[in-house]
Amino acid sequence: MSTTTFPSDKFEVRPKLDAQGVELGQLLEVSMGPHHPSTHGVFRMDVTLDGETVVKLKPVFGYLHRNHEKIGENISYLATMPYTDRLDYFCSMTNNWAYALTIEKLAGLQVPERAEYIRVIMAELTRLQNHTSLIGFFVQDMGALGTPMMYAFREREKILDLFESVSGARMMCNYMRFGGVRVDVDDEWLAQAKKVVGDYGKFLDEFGAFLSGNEILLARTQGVAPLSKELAINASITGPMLRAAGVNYDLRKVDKYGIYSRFDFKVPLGETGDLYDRYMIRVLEMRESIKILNQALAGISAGPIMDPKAKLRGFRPKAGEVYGRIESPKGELGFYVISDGGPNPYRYRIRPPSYINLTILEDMCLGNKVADVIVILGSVDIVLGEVDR
Amino acid sequence: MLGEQIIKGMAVTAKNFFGSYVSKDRLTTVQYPEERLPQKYHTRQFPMLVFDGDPEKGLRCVACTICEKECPPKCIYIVKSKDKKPDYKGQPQLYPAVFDIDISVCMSCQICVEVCPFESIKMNTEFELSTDDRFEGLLFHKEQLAKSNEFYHQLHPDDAKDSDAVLAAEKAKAEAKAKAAAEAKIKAEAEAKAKAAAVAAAAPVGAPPANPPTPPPAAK
Amino acid sequence: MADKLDQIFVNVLHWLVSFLPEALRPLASALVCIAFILMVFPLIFSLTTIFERKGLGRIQNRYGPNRVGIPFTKIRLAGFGQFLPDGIKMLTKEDVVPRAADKVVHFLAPIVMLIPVLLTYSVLPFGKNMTLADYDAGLLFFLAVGGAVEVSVFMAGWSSRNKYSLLGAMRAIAQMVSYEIPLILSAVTVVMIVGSLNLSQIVAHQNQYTCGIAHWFVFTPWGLVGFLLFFIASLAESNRTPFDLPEAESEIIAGYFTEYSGFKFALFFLGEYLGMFAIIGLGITLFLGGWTSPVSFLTWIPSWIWFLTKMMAIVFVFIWIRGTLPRLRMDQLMNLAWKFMLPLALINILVAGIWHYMAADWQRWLVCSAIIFGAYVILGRGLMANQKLGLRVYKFAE
Amino acid sequence: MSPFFIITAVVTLLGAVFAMSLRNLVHCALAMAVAFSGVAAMFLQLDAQFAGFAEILVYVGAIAILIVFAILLTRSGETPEKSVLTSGWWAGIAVTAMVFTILGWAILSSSAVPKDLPAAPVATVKNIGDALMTKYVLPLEIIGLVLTAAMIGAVIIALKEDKKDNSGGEQ
Repeated sequence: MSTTTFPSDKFEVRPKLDAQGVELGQLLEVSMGPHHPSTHGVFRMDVTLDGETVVKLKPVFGYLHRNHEKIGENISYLATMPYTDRLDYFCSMTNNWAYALTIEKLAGLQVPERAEYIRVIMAELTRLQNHTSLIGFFVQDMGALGTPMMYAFREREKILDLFESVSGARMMCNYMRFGGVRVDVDDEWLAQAKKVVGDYGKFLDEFGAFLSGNEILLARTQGVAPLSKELAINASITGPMLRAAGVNYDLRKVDKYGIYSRFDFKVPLGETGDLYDRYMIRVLEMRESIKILNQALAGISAGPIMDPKAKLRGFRPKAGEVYGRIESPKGELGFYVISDGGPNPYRYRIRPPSYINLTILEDMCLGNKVADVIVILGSVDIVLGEVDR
Repeated sequence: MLGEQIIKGMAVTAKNFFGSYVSKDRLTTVQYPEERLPQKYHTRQFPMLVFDGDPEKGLRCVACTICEKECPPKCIYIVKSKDKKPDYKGQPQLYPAVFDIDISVCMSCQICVEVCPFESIKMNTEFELSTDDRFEGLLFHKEQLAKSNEFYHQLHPDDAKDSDAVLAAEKAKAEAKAKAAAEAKIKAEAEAKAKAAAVAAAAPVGAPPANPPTPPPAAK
Repeated sequence: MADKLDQIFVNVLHWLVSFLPEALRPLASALVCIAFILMVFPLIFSLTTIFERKGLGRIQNRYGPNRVGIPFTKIRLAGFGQFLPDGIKMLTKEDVVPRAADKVVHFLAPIVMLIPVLLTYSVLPFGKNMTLADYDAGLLFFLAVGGAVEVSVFMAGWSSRNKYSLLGAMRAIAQMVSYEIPLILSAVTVVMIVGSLNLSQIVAHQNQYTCGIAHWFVFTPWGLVGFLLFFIASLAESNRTPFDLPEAESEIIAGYFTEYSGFKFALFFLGEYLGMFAIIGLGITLFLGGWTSPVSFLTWIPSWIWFLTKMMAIVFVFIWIRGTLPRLRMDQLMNLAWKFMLPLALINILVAGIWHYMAADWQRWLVCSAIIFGAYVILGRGLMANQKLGLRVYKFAE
Repeated sequence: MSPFFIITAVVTLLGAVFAMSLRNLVHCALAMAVAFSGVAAMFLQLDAQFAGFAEILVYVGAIAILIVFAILLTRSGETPEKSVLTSGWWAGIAVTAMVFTILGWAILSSSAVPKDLPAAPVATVKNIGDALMTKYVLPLEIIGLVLTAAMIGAVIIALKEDKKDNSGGEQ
């Protein structure tokens, strides 16, 4: 442990020097967060400002660390499932799926077709509601005083109602099980889901008319914080951020996990990877999700929802190690599990997409204004439950 | 790009402003204490313990502590009883002397319900549990957790029927087994008696009497 | 009867003062007027906060406050009782002053904020014969005193010893100084046409009717552009969205009053809203005919009702804009002021001159509108010239 | 000597004294703003509305703010430790008093200053405007030109600084 006093003497104001070491002025260090209105949770950025321009940014996180991985190694495989809900609390369904997929791979379980369809429906609904609330927050960070966010939440509510009526909880669904899903959906639910999905296009049209062309939004986002392909790949960025930079990499197409190979959808790609691309890629992905949902809701057939070999009590997969990944709304969500044949994993590790996407925050923020820092952070789409684990 | 998109956006907000007065689809807020949403069928809040008949004697829980072990946040605390009481099948079983759930820790995940082999722990839908005592007020004891099967039928009629059916099947199986065992015993006794009589009648020396089959041990 | 109602406040004042000896009358009259301002406008402020919350709520598909009514009854007044508990809360909250703060300046800042704002009300004509101090240079007084608000903003931001406060204060001052220029230049057109800085005379000049429609300046090309420029600048002067950078919640918490709480915060809040009302009042006086009615057959409605109605209408537009638009960035804000609004305001002065000297027929309409529209398009394109803004077409991979 | 005049005079003088003697530069600037406001109030008492309002607009609203901003941007907010008065303060006072005496004597004994005040001219805004546009139109235009030149010069200086900023960067 170092014994430096905090804050150090030079913490507040540092001299700004030019190349020859001549003092030009002073820099202001601002600690944004953890108690800041728009850091999306308890996240802190130590920003060094020259006037309003960012010259240095240090992300500080860990305020929400909950020992998730170590807890996962000490409780049974099944008991970790509800904990995965709390990773990225916006997308519990996809977290469940990624974890279930990993353990199924380990235990060699076969998921029945109906359950696969249900999983795809749930995952795409999750993608819809995550992207919807993200673009709401994104414009809120730009200062639009809650209106886009309230519209986004109005629509998200409908999807959360669907989740609640099938899994019993709005956000902490705890819905998937190894070898299938916990509760079967009935026809009434499917009809309601069809209605929600059918109306979703209208909402996207309204939102597009509301903001997508707005001059202020364009001025705030276009050309701000572009992300090059090279940097994105080198920093192993995934998800909409990578695709906004123009890299065609979507695990639904690459891995074709589940039954994604059956659906006809496209992957929207941006060009510059600036804020506007990241915003629009998410909007376009929602349109594609609606396409997948329409196909899945039409194609779902009756059948069992659980692998008969799967068991709840005394589940002990054979020894081995496995990595399972899916395309969560935020990027590649991976679970790495080593089993020693016991009732709980020997090693349990998560690849959280928003944590890895966050690593290039400084590269994107340097040279931009302090007002942009908030919006850039919003465009990364982080959830601190997942970043800090 | 000279401001017309801003006007378009303002038209959308104006539409929402007036739309919220006419369309329920836009104004989704529910005025909570007076107005409530219908409860979703699968809604889950916190666990409860189901009993048949008497809240003390009819408690289905046999203190097997599976839920205690499986509970992810470890919010369940069980102390087994020293003595036994007959369960719904009439067999002597342990019962929980202490069964506490700390609902300030509980995360409503329903794992305990899924792993319970005795259809004993179920999810309640009660959510207005606020209290000014955050220690004792949020620690639910056996007495608060115990809810009647009729209550469970009101909450989740289909699930309750299913679990009743499972219990009935178990009971029927156990009764059939007990009956079979009893019959076997009677038969064996009869056979032994007949044999003994035959032996006694036929010869003074013979084989030792066959052991009567023991009743099956109580389910653990 | 209508005339009586119109002059009711003036007559009440005269009646009240008539009880006093001759020597004390001017002083007493001034005190009554001050009391009137201090009573009416904070009341409008408190109602506006409720209107704003309810209006924003409806824009955002929420209810907004709708619970608080008369205590111990079931009467809810649609939530309009809310401002009372809000006010009580503000008054009774703990007043936290940071340890490192410059205590004296920190204490004085909200007061310094409120004084110039209240002073500006003295020259506004609220109705017929209802100008408290009918200065010859009333417009100049308004602009001069209104400009002094910046001192208090600086005091608040600097004395708090908080970096967010400092950033907010620097933003606020830069913004206010920049937007004061288009504000003044757009007001100059009116002064040119009327030939007076006296606000009552400006209103009187607009109080004429042709074919039943009033001669408001907003009904002329230069007046319309002047009004729009004034409107945008007044949004910026009163720190409202999309120019709310000085108190941008998502960026710098609350800007220069981050470290204020309780009553001092309430004073800032009050000062900000009163400043907004004052500047809207000035805009109404300059371009929307002040207390006059838009059509001649409605002149029987009391003048002060017209004034308040117009003011509330513009406040609603402010709320509407607040519910719609995202915020500009600092450099974009400056670009808008210096590269777009300032040149347009200068061209508008030219246009007003042309308008004044051309014969009153359709040709001057055409010429003036063409110049302004051309300038608008060219300046608007120039503003976004090196940014390449626009909707994009996206590729899709299979 | 109305009571209003005495109050404004005292406030103005106090503001001026504090502007000189306070240690914290920001306080000095704020005290100067008070002094400016006092001067404006005096103008108003003399019925010179235009001059009074212009004083507030220019000096309080612009110049004081500019000074405060300049202080803020160039110095840290630390209060200097050393005393405001230097060791030779008494010499300064003596010189000031002497100059004041001589000037006052010269002005008072000059025949150019009439002993009894003439009636105050009616200086309405319209009159001032007429004067500026007829009699003083050339000085007005020259001042305008000079100010424009100054502004352009300021912009050029600011632009150069900005370029240096970009190339230099941090440390």
